[in-house]
Amino acid sequence: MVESLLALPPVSADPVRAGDTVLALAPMGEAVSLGAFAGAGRAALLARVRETFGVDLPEQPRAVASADGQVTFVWCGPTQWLALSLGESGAEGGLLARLRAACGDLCALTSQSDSRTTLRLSGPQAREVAGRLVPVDLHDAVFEPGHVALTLAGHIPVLIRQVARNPVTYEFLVFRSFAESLFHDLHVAMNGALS
Amino acid sequence: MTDAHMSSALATGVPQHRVAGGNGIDAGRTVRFTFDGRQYTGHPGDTLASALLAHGVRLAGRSFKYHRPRGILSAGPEEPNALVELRTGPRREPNTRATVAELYEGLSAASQNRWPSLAFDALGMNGLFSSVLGAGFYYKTFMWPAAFWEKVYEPLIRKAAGLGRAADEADPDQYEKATAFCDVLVVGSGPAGLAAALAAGRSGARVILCEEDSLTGGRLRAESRQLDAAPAWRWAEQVRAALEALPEVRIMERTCVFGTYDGGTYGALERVADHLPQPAKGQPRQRLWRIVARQCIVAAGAVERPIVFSGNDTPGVMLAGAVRTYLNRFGVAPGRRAVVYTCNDDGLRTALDLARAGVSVAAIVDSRPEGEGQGAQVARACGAPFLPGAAITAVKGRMAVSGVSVRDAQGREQRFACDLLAMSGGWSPNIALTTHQGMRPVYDEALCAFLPAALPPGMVVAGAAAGVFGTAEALRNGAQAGVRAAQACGFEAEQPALPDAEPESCAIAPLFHALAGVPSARWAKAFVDFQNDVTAKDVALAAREGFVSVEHLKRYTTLGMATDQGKTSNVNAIALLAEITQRAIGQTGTTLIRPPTQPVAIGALAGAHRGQHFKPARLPPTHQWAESQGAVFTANGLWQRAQWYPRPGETDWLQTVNREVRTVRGAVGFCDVTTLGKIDIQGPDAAEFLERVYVNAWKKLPIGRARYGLMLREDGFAYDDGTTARLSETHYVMTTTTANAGGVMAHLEFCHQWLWPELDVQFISVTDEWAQIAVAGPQARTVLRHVVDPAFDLSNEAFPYMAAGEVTVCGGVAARLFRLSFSGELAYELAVPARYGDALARRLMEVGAPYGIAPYGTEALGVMRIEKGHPAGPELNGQTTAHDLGMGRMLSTRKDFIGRHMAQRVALTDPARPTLVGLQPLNPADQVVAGAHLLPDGAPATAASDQGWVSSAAFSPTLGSWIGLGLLSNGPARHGEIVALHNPLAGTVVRARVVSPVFVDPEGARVHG
Amino acid sequence: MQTDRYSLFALLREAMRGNTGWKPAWRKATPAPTYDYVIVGGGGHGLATAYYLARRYGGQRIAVVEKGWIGGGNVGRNTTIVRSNYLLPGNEPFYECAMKLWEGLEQDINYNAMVSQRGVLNLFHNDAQRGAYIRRGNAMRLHGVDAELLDTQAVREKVPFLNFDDARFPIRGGLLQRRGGTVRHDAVAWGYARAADRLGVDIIENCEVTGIRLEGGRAVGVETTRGFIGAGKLGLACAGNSSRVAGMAGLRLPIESHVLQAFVSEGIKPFIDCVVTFGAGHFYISQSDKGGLVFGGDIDGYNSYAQRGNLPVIEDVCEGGMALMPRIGRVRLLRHWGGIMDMSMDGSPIIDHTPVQGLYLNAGWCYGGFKATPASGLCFAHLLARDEPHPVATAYRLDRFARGAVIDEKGMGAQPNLH
Amino acid sequence: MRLTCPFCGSRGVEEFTYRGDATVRRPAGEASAEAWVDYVYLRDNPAGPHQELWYHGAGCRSWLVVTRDTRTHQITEVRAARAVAQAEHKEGAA
Repeated sequence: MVESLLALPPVSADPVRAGDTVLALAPMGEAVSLGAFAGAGRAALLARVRETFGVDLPEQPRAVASADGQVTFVWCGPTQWLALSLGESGAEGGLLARLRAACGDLCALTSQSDSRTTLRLSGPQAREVAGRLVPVDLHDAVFEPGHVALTLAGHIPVLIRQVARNPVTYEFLVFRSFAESLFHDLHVAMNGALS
Repeated sequence: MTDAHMSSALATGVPQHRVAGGNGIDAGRTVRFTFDGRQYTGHPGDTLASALLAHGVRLAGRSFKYHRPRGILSAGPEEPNALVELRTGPRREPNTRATVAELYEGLSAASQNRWPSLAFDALGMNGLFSSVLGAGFYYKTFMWPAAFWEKVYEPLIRKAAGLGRAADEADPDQYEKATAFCDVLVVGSGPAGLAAALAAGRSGARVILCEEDSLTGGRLRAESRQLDAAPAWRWAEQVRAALEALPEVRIMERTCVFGTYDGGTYGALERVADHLPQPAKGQPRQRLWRIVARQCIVAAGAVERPIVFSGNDTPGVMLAGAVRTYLNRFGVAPGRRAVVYTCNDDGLRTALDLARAGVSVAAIVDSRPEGEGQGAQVARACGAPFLPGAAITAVKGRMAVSGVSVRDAQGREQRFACDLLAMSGGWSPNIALTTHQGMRPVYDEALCAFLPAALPPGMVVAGAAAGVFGTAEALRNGAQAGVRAAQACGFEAEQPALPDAEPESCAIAPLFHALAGVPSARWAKAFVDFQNDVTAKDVALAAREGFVSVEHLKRYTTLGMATDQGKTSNVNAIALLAEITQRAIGQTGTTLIRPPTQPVAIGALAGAHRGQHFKPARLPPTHQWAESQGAVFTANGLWQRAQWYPRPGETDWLQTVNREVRTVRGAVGFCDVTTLGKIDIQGPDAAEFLERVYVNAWKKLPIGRARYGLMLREDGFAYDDGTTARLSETHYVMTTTTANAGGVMAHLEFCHQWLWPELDVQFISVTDEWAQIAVAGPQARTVLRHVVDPAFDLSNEAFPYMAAGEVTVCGGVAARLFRLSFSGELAYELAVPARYGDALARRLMEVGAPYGIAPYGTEALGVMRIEKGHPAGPELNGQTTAHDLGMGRMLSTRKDFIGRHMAQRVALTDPARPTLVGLQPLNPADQVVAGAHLLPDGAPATAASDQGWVSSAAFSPTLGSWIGLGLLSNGPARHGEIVALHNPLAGTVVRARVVSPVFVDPEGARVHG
Repeated sequence: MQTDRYSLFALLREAMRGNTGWKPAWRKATPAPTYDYVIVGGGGHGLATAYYLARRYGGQRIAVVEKGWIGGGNVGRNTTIVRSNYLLPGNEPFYECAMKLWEGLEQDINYNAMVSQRGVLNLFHNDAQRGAYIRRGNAMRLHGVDAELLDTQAVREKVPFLNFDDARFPIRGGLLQRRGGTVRHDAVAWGYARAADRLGVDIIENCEVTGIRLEGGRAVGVETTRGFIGAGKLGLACAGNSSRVAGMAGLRLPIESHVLQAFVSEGIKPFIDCVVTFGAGHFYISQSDKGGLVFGGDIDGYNSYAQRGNLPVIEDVCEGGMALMPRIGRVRLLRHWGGIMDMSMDGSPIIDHTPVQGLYLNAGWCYGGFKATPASGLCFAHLLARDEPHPVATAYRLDRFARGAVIDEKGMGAQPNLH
Repeated sequence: MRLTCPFCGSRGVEEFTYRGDATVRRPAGEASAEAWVDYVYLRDNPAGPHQELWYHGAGCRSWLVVTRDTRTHQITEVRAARAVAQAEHKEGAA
């Protein structure tokens, strides 16, 4: 008997719009954290990831895509990264499995697929709106596509990254339990910035 | 009184005092407003003050203490007198300065701090007793009889206290916060600020120009000055346009930079919608900016000083610069016949502007001796009598000026009729932003001004704020500051071309008061601090009583503590004190000016996080489902958790909770326990790490098993507890209490990164990853069997108490199963990826229905943990030890761990410490209350008999009795004893037996079932 | 003839002669070469100590040395609240002793410090907080101190202007101490100074201590910017700077200096007639007799000797204010400032002799120093005069950390920024 | 106040939590009771440069050793605590 459970999205609201700026929940994908073990050596982990995914794990707050474009590696701290893909969480041959095979001996791998929710804010006012809540410099010469910041949006811890310049698009990775509150706060900020 | 009445009466209708010009108003359009219920009109660009003056309204407010009639003193935010209640209802805004309130259609303002009316104020008679009510009088009396202070005197004082009234309802408007970053922040858009912004902006630097006014230009709009042979304000507009065209320059009008904070952070308030009848939908009323700037140029200008003389607070006495502002910017003549009183050449310009506007200048009174300054010249140009070396000794008129007495250089008294007295004691640079970090200004004798000395890192001062007073000089000075600031940020900058400015004289001779030779009785009407009614006499009295430190003077007399923060009074006060105590002004010192530079609405500092959104709400994965079940929620830190699930027919919460407990104990129930902190711990040294953070042993924990762990703080007291399961040789998952989840994570990181960097281990929170649901009760296994996929053996042998492992559920969903029990029943915690939590709850309801399953909330959870004697938050309160909690034996003696050494201190190992016990009332119906104290039975209700307290209490439906957990001195030795539970707050005493804290199934048979 | 004693009669008489006869509140004393007692710190505690030493313990030749102007430290920078609503037996009798002294202070020192027992109400928002407050209230009652538990309805009747209907953390009730209230803070310093001065105490301002002279392991006096001043016994009452001054005698203390900000709004017509503390945010508020809302919150949380704080705490405090009282949104913050707190390792004070003979310590007041002022002075005077702790201050020993007999009201452990 | 996290860059103080003196060292297992009291309770509490521990909890979760003047709040150095501890460890081992 094959049963299954229905996945409930972390935010109940539909996308909201103010002017041409849109706030929406991004589709749920797979997320895995990588925590580098000291003993095995960081260089070994980088090499292994490079071998498998064709990309260097970023050493700075950046997000980089794998050579095939299927996986994004996001810097999460001096020894930690988050690998993101659009695949189905926990699936065979999925991200976690690939990572286990590639570097499971060199780092702690932990599923974060359900831990993190992604809210996407996009449009001409996105920078202005994000700046209402996020206390880091989002000027386009300072914070570019691929840049990442672990910070606070109001009171809520987030990982913000810019994913596109035209129109300006940010993704907020937020702990699932905070997602409704962050959605609300961003919505209020959108209305305020556009009035 | 009659003067004011008449002028008001005449005023309604045509604004009689409008004159030509007015570069800041749109004279072609009219807006209507009311003041004290009377209708008036003004123009867009007017302030409430300028519009009232245009109608000849003189009387604008009452002072704080003596309720003296007060007019409009200034044309800016330094205004101490003309404070009004703006708007009505929930938007009522007390103490709004009429001089900065922008006019909008339908504006409604009312005078404040008067009764029954502004023109006739009963408390005006306070002034008659000014010699009794002098500085600090209240410290000397109201002491007898002692009870009268609170019953009689203070209520009377409080009735008279305060200025305007706060709204009676919640503020309906929204507020917002934002952070901005720039290379160069320019504060102020007068000549220096504009030049600075232009120089810095053209270099390509990111520049923010903040102007608190609605228009850029500063004094350029207030003066009749020319730049490049055109009105100076036109140059300001050109520069504004040029700045606007620069992509990296942001002009923020109506934005006041109010504070300098550490690390180049500046607080600024943007008044987004205060000039509108009300904010548009979604629009915030105000916005708080935190501006992070590498360089800051303070070009905030200067504030003109009044002169201290008898009657200087009479309506119609106005700062000379303000008179020019009203003439030039607003096209309003604040009088018809004016006397100008000055000690400096800048003040003299007022006479020229007045004459140009057709106001007759009755006299020019210059404190400087003949030949000093340009007075004679100016007087000739205005056709006015010139009195050098003279002083104003008295002002005629009570509700409005009708004339002045002048003592000329020869000592002769002359009288001049007038309805306006323009005074200038010179200008005080606006240096507040330079002092917020504790830097003290120094006094410059030549400029008669306090100037900034040391500056916060990255800050420079330019223009009048730096004591550079002429327009041409300020332009140059500002441009240089802009160049230097841009260069400091690594930009190539050059000085922009500056406009030609006519030469102007700013010569000044010190003049702070005109009291020499005036009988000291009249000093009582010579005001230093207008709003707080501090007179020259009060300063003298304070000095006589020894309050000669400037800080003492301020605190004793309340000088400088009014809503204007002493902008117009501080320097005069210091000068007076210096003279009285025979010290130089520089030696006398200055008080530190505290932020904010302008008062800031509390709502703006709070921002959007209000009401239900005061703090974010964390929602567990089953939240929506629980809502659909009609659950009642409670806040547990930031989490919203289901407290209980009422069913139709249940009339109170206790009935519901009893039913939920009985369901678990008799059948099966489930509860979302996702909120417990979950930390994934992996690495070769994970086991060693756990050994060091927990008091008990971990290395021998088999894979697939969980263990209860207790952590101490380094000071030896209990910190947190939870179960930790071993998933593989190097992989553990730790649970923490809900309350300490974040703290434990930080603690682990601290231990790892700082104490034991040699340990190879990684942590990540998985609290949100897993929807963790406790399934508890005799039927728990049976129900789980319907959920957990058949390949997994759930039998007691295969999956015993404290087993842990990875399973799949509902046909392949990855899950973790832990056989843990908080309730004491056969119980499991099943964790599925959070997205499936909602569906899992629904599934459990479905498959559990035949077994009588029901969800239970935190309340039933709490009841059952009390029945089982498990310590939780009330027991783990940071003041208890492992021993206190009955876990002393867990402390390993074979290893080092956090807190081990300090836990051995004598006071922590004293057996007399209150220790965990159970409490069962002799009468089961007697309610046990958490917080009651434990006293020996029959002992007097005094602290000396106090031996502990009830930490947790609940009604146990299992026992049919109220029960409690408590911490009782020598507790474990006293099982069987009867103690008294004293709750004097409620007036109750309950007798209870001391028992084991484990009330239900003490042998623990059920969990193993 | 100069007027010395304060009364309504004196006020009227002086009014008739132009207020020319008032005596200075305290003499501008110059230091004598030596005193029996030298108190370092002309704040509330130091001045109160000198007063009680002279008045109750027969102390002779007493000096208070102050580096700036008296009352310029925390006695002049607090939010004026007095209360004795403490939980732990080490604290409660002491703060109640202070409360009783407040109640008779003005007649005692002939100075109206506006002691106003308008009530202190601590709100709670959940069952756990209720339990903790009941425990505290009952501890107070067992000590003979007044305390009342209010339910939501009773809170609503007492302070109807709070947010009861749209709250993230609804108000479930409160613990009220009616005898708590506010005192005009500056007046406490001036009143004690004046009263001590009249008993012959030398109050020496602008006299900064630069060293402690030790002879044979005994403290014999202080080096100051105005020369050496010998002392039979030397008492430190310089909270905020205790570590620095104690360091001059080679002592390390269980204390960190932290900044606490305080706030006052523009004056508005009084509508808050008690002290209210918010249990779900960092915020407490009262309204002064001038009409200003006086409020505060948490410490900034890092070591500091700068008397100023930063924006995040200001914002946090105002958020608390708006959550609790959304009608104050349009009331304006007028001033904010910081004071330097002696944050001790368990959140409770120290009144004890030190390992250095002749050197006594009154320190570690955290942010509870103002309310303690009279008892602190009395107990320190007792210790200085008798060389044994006052009965209500026996728990405030320095060795309690070594013994583990900490007095940790908040249960935060040895983490000063969390107390 | 702003701290420059060696990993995340310049950030507002609201992202960090404070722990206190970074000059004290946890005594070795067999240290005296006095050494423990010193470590847990006694502080230099200097007015001037102070080495202290901060936690970038709302950022990269790094513990930091910050040198900050307690009179001016000026920050002169920020280092990763782990690197500092590791260096000391090596020194101790050498």
